[in-house]
Amino acid sequence: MINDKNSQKIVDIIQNFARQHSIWVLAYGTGCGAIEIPPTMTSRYDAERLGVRGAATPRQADVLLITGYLTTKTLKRVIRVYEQMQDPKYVIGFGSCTINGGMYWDSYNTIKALDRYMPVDVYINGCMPRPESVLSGFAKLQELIQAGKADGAKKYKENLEWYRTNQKKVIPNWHMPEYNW
Amino acid sequence: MKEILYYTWGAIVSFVVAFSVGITYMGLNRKITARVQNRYGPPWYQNFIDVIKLSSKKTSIHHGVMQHMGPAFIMVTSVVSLLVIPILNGNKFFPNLNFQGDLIFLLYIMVFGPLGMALGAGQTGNPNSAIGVTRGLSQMAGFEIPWVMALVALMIQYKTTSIVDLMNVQVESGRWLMFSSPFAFLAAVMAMLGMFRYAPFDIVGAPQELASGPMSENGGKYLFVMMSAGSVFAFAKLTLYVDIFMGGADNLIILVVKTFALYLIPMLYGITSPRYRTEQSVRWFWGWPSFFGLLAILQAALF
Amino acid sequence: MREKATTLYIGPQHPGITGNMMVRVKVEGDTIVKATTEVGYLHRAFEKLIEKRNWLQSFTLLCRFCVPEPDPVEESYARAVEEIEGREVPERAKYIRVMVLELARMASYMLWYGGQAGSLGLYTVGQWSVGDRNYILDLFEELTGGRVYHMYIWPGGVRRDMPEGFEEKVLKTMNYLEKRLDDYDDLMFENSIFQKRTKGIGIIDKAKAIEWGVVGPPLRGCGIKHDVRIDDPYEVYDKLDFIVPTHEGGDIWSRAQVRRQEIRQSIRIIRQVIDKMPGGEFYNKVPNPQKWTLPKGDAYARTEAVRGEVGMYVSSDGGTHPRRAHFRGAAYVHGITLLENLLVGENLADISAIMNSLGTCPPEIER
Amino acid sequence: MEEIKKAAIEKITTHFREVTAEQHNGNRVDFFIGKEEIPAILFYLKDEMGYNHLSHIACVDWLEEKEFEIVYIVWSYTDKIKIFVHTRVDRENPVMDNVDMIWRQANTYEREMKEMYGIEFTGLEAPEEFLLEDWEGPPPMRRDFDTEAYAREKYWERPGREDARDVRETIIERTGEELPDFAKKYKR
Repeated sequence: MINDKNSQKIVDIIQNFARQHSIWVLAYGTGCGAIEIPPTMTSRYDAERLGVRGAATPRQADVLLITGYLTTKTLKRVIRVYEQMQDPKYVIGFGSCTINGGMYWDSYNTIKALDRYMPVDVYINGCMPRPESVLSGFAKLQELIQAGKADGAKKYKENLEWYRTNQKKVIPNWHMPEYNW
Repeated sequence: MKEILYYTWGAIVSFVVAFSVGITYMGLNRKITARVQNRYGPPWYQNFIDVIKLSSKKTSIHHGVMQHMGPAFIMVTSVVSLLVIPILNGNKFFPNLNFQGDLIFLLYIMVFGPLGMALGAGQTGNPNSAIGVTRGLSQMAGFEIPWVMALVALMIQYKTTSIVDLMNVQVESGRWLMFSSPFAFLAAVMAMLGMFRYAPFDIVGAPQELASGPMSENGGKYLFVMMSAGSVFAFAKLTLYVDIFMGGADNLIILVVKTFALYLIPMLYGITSPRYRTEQSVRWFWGWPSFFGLLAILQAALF
Repeated sequence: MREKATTLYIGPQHPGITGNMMVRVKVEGDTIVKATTEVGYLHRAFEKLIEKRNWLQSFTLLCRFCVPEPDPVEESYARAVEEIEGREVPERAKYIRVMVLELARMASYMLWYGGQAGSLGLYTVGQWSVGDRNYILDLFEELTGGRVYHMYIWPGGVRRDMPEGFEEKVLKTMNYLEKRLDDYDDLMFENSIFQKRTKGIGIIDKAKAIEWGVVGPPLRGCGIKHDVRIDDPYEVYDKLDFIVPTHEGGDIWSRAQVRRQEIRQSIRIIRQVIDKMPGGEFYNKVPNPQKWTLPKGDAYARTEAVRGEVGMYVSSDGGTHPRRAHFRGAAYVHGITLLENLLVGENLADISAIMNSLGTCPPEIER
Repeated sequence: MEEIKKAAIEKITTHFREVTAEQHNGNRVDFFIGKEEIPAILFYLKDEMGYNHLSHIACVDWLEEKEFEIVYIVWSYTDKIKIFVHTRVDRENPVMDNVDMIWRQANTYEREMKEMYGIEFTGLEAPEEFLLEDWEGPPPMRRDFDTEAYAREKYWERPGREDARDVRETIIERTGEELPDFAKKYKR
């Protein structure tokens, strides 16, 4: 009965609802965007209304919020953190500098487009994005989860070769465990 | 045969009740905390959603057998202690496994979970987990002393080691034990602050110090089991307090009211307190709470 | 018998760290025996990029140097440029600059309240103060157009005049915040657990403090009264009446006390500034920025930020672009050599509290 | 103020021979000295004259003159004077004396200069890497290092920002709106 198609559908609906309304964000301020996270979490904006909550370790988190530019040194850690997270997991690119480099377009130490190195589900533009835009980014992510379209992790697994090639191009000294889940 | 079925049914029902009430309390905690902090806060059923989500997460970490056993130990502890604790007066709807000496049994079984967790956390290899477990065990050494003293005082005073007997004493005399042995109640409530691990005693999983302590490597389904076990255990502990000190409850509504009133103590204290360091916490428990425990024993022995 | 030492990595992904950096600590039991800071996770090569921008374009980069309080960096750079060129700043602009700097100081202290209380597990104060900080950010938004990054102070004055009725709004916010500060005190400074956790922890040696390069609230927390605003007065600070608070002890508690009194002094300064605000021009216009050249020379301008002295060394070769702009943040000293010194012998549980009390801000170390 | 500045200049010029002094407006005095004398003058400033706060150490690359300029800025809390000590190092073979025994925090500045400019400090005890990790190019803050070319070669860039247009023009093109009058003034 549990393998029946219809009951699987019901399970999917319940699970998607739960995933949609319980978003645990990894507490990792990778860039200057981290300064707008406290206002987003506190009164006036209060993201906890939407079920958004901080998680202390990658094992417990659902969303990796890349708050701004990534230097190559951080990129290595971010990839490691992302691979430690458990499915289903999502990535939100936060700020213009994750989209096209922003004002760091000619910097020798920051990557210019996040989605070459990691699968991004939602981008929030602006430098820096206001808490309202952060909330709308979360709302967009919820929409995508509900529609079952937030499949960044699946994309990452399918195109692991491609992502690895790109990552290894900017990280010269690559010694990381294999990604196998 | 019929009796066994009856007991099984009772066990399942009490588990479901404990689970939902416990999770609701956690949700209310978040809501009330948010209101104190000038926020709107999540809905009260937020923790149900969290639990469902955690159970739906895939888990593909493997650190060894003991890591799987850790959450299981906690769950076993919660369920067993729930089964031993009578939920309502007179065992009308929730027949539980009460026997003479169950207070002593409870004292031991309540330590079993953290020990199991220690084994599990040790195997994950995360230094934060190891440190968190050490802290948890030291803190337990702190609050176990006033807690045991309070219980021993009751055992001496009423010459029984059965919870049901203690409940009957209160029903017959019409006087709650929190009034007839106030020092035992004080010591026990202060020990309860430590058992709930809210601030200022949230040193085990202090995020700023240890990420999340013993749970660092446990996400998804492990965390689901731990959260459920935690909420069941919270309800079991509150029920135990209500049973021993507040005259038990005749029906579920009274039980919920009484347990929630008790639950407000650690919660509100937690919202307005920073966190102790480990040795400060242990010293706190060996201070006033143990003193009250001693007074309770004296009271029981002398009067 | 010595216990076996374990190495712990606090960061870069760790809720207790103040930003994206790492402290590698060696612990025996709960006591730290060695601490090493590792930075570089936020290195964006700002100073290289500024060499490629012209004098005005650099301001978009400058405010990203230290995110919690960007204005002192702009102020330092603007004053260094003015010193090289010899450009006069109108009196009104000076007063507006002081107001902006003090508002920024307040906003940053509100964030510090959150960090310091949060590092000890008292989240309620953090939630209150970070929520109330939005009122200051609203003022910034009306004045400059940006919540966090302002790019408001620039060479020759400020970018815009104050909008109509802005003074009243500032005063209203100040009155509100003054009331709220008492609430924070009740919950934070009156709390016995908070006192137990902060007194006698992370002590800076008073005799060594100046030599180690300690500046700002940590220095004043040792009982040494040094503040760039009175030692080396800039803008109109010499015309204003305010106290530089100090506190004996050199531990987290005294640093917190200094900050607690300083935020009240900021309110006092803002009230005076609004009271004395002169009329007239707010901007001494610079020529076409694409062709604007500065004479050959160099300058070093210092500003008192919440973390201490921040300075900017600017060197010009007579062209349209800076030859070199080198930033000195307080965390450059506090976050590396001082922190490594302070952590030795402390409890593992206090790392986060000590870092917050020093105001360690990794982006200003790495730039 | 002027007297203190004069006294400081006199003290330094009598004590050190190969030094030129320069007075500036405000509370600033500049000294230019050979690189061998740097530890001596800094020791003297700190121990004899009370300039015990090391405010800053900056490095400027004068590519055309084939030299690095290193500026030490010290501040005295009693005199309230900032003293700039300038020195020049050969760009081809940059070797400097380590001064972190005078001020411990100089260690950090020297680590950064070593990494960013490739200046060797004799006897500097510090980890190899400071800000960069596994860096393969030349020291990045040198002026002959072209960051734009390096970035274009190493990182993939999203197409669409080559022409560096005003964002309003893009919006107008997309939606067909009119550019408002006040905006036309600032049109590129």
